[in-house]
Amino acid sequence: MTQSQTGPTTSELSVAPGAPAAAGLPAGTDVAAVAHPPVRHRGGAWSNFRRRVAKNTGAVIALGVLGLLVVIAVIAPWITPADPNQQDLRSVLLPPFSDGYLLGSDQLGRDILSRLIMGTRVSLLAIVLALAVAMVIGVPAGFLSGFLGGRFDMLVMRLNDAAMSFPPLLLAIALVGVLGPSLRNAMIAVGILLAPRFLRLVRGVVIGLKEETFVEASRSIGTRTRTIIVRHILPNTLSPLTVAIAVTAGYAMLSEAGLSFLGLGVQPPDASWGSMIREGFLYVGRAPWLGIFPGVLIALTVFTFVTLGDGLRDALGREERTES
Amino acid sequence: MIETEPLLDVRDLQVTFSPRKKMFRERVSLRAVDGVSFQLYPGETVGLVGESGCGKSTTARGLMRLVEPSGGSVTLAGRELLGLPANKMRKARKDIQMVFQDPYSSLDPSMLVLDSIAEPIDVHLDLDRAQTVERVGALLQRVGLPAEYMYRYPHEFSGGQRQRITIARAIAADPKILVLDEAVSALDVSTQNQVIGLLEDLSRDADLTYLFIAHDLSVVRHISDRVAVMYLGQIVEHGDVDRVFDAPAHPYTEALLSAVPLPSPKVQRSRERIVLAGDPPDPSKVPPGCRFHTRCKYAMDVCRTVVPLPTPTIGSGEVTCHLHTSGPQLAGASVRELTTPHAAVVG
Amino acid sequence: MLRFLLLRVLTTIPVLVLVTFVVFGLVLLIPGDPAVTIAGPDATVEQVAAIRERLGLDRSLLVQYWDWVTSAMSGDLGTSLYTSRAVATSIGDALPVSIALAGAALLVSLVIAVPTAIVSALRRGTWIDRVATLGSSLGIALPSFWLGLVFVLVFSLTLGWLPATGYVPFATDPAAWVTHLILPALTLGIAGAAESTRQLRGSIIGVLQQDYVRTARAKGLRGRMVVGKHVMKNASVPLVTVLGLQITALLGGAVLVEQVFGVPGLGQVAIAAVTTRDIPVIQGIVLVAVLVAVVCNLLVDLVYGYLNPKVRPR
Amino acid sequence: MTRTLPLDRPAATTTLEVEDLVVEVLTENGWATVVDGVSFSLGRGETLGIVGESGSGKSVTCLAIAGLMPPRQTRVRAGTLRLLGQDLTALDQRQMADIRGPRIAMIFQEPMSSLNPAFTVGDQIAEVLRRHEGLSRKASKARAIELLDRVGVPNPARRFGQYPFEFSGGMRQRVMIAIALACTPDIIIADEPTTALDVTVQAQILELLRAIQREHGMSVIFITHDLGVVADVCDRVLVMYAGQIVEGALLDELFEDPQHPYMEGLLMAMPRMDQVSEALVSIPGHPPQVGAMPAGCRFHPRCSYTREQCTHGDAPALEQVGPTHTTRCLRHPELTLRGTT
Repeated sequence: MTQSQTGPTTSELSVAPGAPAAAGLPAGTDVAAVAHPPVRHRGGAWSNFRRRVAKNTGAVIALGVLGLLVVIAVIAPWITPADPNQQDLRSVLLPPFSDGYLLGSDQLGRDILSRLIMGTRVSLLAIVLALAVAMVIGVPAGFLSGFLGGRFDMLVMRLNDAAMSFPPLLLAIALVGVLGPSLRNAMIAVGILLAPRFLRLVRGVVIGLKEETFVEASRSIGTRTRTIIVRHILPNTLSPLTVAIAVTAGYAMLSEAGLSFLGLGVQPPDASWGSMIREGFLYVGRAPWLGIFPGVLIALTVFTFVTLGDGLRDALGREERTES
Repeated sequence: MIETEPLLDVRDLQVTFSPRKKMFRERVSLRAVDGVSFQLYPGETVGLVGESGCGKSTTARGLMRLVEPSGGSVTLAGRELLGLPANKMRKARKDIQMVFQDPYSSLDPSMLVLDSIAEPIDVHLDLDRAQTVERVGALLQRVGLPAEYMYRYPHEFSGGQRQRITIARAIAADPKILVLDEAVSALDVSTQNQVIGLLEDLSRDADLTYLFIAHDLSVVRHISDRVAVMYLGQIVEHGDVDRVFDAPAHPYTEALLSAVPLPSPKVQRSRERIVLAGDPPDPSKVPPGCRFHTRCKYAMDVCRTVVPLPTPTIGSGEVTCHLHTSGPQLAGASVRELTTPHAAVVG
Repeated sequence: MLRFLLLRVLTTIPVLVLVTFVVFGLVLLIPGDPAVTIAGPDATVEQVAAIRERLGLDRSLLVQYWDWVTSAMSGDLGTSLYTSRAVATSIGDALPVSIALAGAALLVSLVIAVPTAIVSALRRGTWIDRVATLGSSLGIALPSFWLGLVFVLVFSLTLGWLPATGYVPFATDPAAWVTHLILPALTLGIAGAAESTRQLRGSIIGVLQQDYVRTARAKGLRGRMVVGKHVMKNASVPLVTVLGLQITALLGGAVLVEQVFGVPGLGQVAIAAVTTRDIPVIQGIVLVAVLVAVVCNLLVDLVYGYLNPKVRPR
Repeated sequence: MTRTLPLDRPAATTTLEVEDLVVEVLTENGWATVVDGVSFSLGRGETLGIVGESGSGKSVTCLAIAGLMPPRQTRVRAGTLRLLGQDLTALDQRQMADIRGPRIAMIFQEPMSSLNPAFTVGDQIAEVLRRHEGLSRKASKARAIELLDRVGVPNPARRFGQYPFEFSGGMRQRVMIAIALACTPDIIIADEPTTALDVTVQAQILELLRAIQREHGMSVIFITHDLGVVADVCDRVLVMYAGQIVEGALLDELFEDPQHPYMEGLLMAMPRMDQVSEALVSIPGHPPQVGAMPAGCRFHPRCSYTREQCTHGDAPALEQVGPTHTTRCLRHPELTLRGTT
């Protein structure tokens, strides 16, 4: 009577690799357990989530690419073909595949490949910093807001509304302008900018969980609120939070690139992919490859995050309800 | 049965919802449960029936203090539950447990069946881990599932199996009362019958007392000893199940029973159908006088203004209807004895 | 509808108050003594004192805030520390440029997103859908300023079809205004298009699975009617929410694109102010940008009220 | 193997003829048959019930007849599909859309989600009239208000301009009926129209459907899993299990003298409100999943009368057991099954 229909066509179909029912049992026997063995996959919501991610080709490839980038970032100083800050004014603006400069050189004769490799480290670190700031602000606030509700929630949501009404990049620019340009300041600003995303997500998830019957059941059992939070609410926010991290990482990367492009992020001689585009921009007519390569890398990385986010979100879909 | 002390005594229970005040809007408080009283005696099953929105689920959640009642009293084995401080209330919950309607959202998807069933054991019983595991295994077997299912997660089970698991959880700390809130409504008929069979076995073996809340009257007739009928936040009639079903004293009960189609064409053709006009009641718009008068075919003038009081009915229980007090004829008899509606209106 | 509008306007007041706190509070974030920091390392004691006085830093915070808010409300946003121009004047010159750019970008993004999303959702799972989905993921991933760079390279430097940089006011030369605006608007619009396409595609797919779409088909309505009327009105609801967010994002994104194409909008003014720590200008720009965003979101909410009868008060 | 039921009325009064309807859906493991050789016919003014558990194929059968199965993920085949002599299998999507509304109308289960939340209730009725009868905006509005009045919506002129969320479940279902009734179709297919409603509202809706059918003499296909509702409204019943019709009979025959163990099981499993019952019985196990049909009789794994011969080979054929009664059970001659009295 309360079974909801999923769609116009699937309402009558329970399409799944079926388990044939047990034969030859007399009517009225209690065979629910025998006739309908549980489906064969193990694990809780989190490991179930991981299992589904593993089945999603896009997500797996994205994770692989991401892993590769992390490895490159970690071992960057040992794999650069040349010192990324080593200038050589005799060989400036060399095109790719020049001798000793696989991807060419910049206006100061520095090896672009080496700078890109070191830039991986800067760019990924920047993402981590921004995400950390965003989550430190957004997650607890969202959690409390969702869990406590009432006046506190109203206050937090008003603050959140105010934060969301700032054009994102502009606020970051203003903050960096005031704090002084540096990668750290830029990423703190970006983190503040991204915090509302986490706040809204966590708040929504927690409010949803509070409505779940299993939380009410736990209350009716007499479980302490503290225990309910630790055992029921927190574990179930984990998977949606993971999705949000993947999606938000992409935005963090774009924001970092934008700020560095404006010269408000990483400061010379260090390079992030964003600041390399800035340099490339100045020589767009003479040496377009300067800006092209870092742009491609940024686009690829963000694309990876987007794909990962999509894959994770698909894996998050509510479990299907099998007929009782 | 009436000789013994009630195990659960609900008196004049009130649950009021007051939605948050919106700017420029009147605060409308909504009395979802308005003075509900009933008793549960040890070992019996009391059915609580009514249509959606009548307040039967809110009654359950109110007496469980999952929503805070705004008035009345709930006495469990002689102890008043309303107003009990949080830590004492937590302890008191050992004796009264609940099974919910939706078997899918009743179990935490991130927890092993073992941990779900162990929750009340952890809270109320002083057992070590090995004893807990052993007890959970026994509980699973008791509800007709293999013990090794405890190491699985809810998503691996069908709705019927999940409902068995939630029943195992509910009885894990040896409660005296189970509040079953539409516990079988979401299951299809075969599974539903199996779960009802299980509940009947449990009540016999473990001496459990049930408050069985449902909208399916056929199931309620089957499982209940006594039944109470709710309309718009109040109980309009209660009594032994056979008396209420065979000789309903309240026009609403009569209409409700007559609306259930019976799976027998001959019987169905020969029955008199009473089709109530209008929609089921909206608890934010309570009519004056008798709450049912807007849809009642016997409505008299007095019904529109005066609130009726409960009267004993012939056989057992009480009915809250002017036909029995202000009308000329019924005084506790079945409303089916009324031949024509006009007879009542004359008085 | 009027009451809905009024209510909606009233609810923005606390938001605006909070915004003024944040914007004013920017000064407090300056590390060390703001006057010293702003004046720079080579400044004399007199110069620092002058700055301090001009910023009113010697008075109590509350007084400072009150002065700032009241004069801002009368349209006086102070004067630039650097150019000594009235902040309101600089913003007044730049704002229309930014709005034109953001508006054109919004147009571009809708023109791309709406048809793509519809086709993609209706042909779900086919190659058209896969291409569109891939394209929109890429569209999100491309940094707008880099895309601008590529556009300049291709359309200006290589093909010579469009001017690479600069801006011509509409009043001066409408044709030149358009040609100068095309590349920046395209650059800015593509990212927005990608986001909207994804959102709209998702909501159309969601709506297509609704029971009422089946009802519409069961009534014998033609496919065009089912999609054009029953699906689109419901699917637009989340799109409108996204548009609201996007307007804010476009105002921010415009900063980067203006920098690439040398468009003299708010972004250019902001960058100049940030590099010189011209606090009154920064404050002014942020305040104005927020105001624009808030007004746009108000309009969006009115559209929302039209699309979703439930939120509309009776 | 399959043929129309001989109880079908003479051709002149037959509204719908279905022969050997097969519906396949695309699953992860390829095409799977969800409706397998369904044949029946529907007389003018008749109410035909289709009962079965969820997943038995009863809704899909009707959606397929109305041409509402999504083309890319499903395949529909039929030996015959004839509406008042017109061959529906020959029609394309566009022509089928012309049929839906004036010839075949549908009422669905969920009154809460079956109406579009973004348009007024009146507009959703009037648009059918504009589409099929070419009425003007004004004329269609007047007619829609009449329809609202006919289906018992109080204050129809005011309610015309309201949105679905301002209606109760029962009132929305009345609106759905008004939509279905708008072009006075030959057939109304009602797919569990009262399942989501309270019993008193269910009684109202059933009453309304009965009255409308009497008024216009239209044929009704009534899909439900509630045998009480079947007993209340149907003239003739088809019982579906695992995509096949397993029994077909006139209403009283079916309840008093079921010829298929599945029907017996369904009847025995219903708790009776008018009787004091002892233990409740239930059909053990679960219906087979799509794509995993058991060999032999599809019901054999759950049947208490299963013999060796039931467990292999093709599914048994639908056999005639009386002038108006068919069953798909190999053992029907030897079995005496219990019905209700």
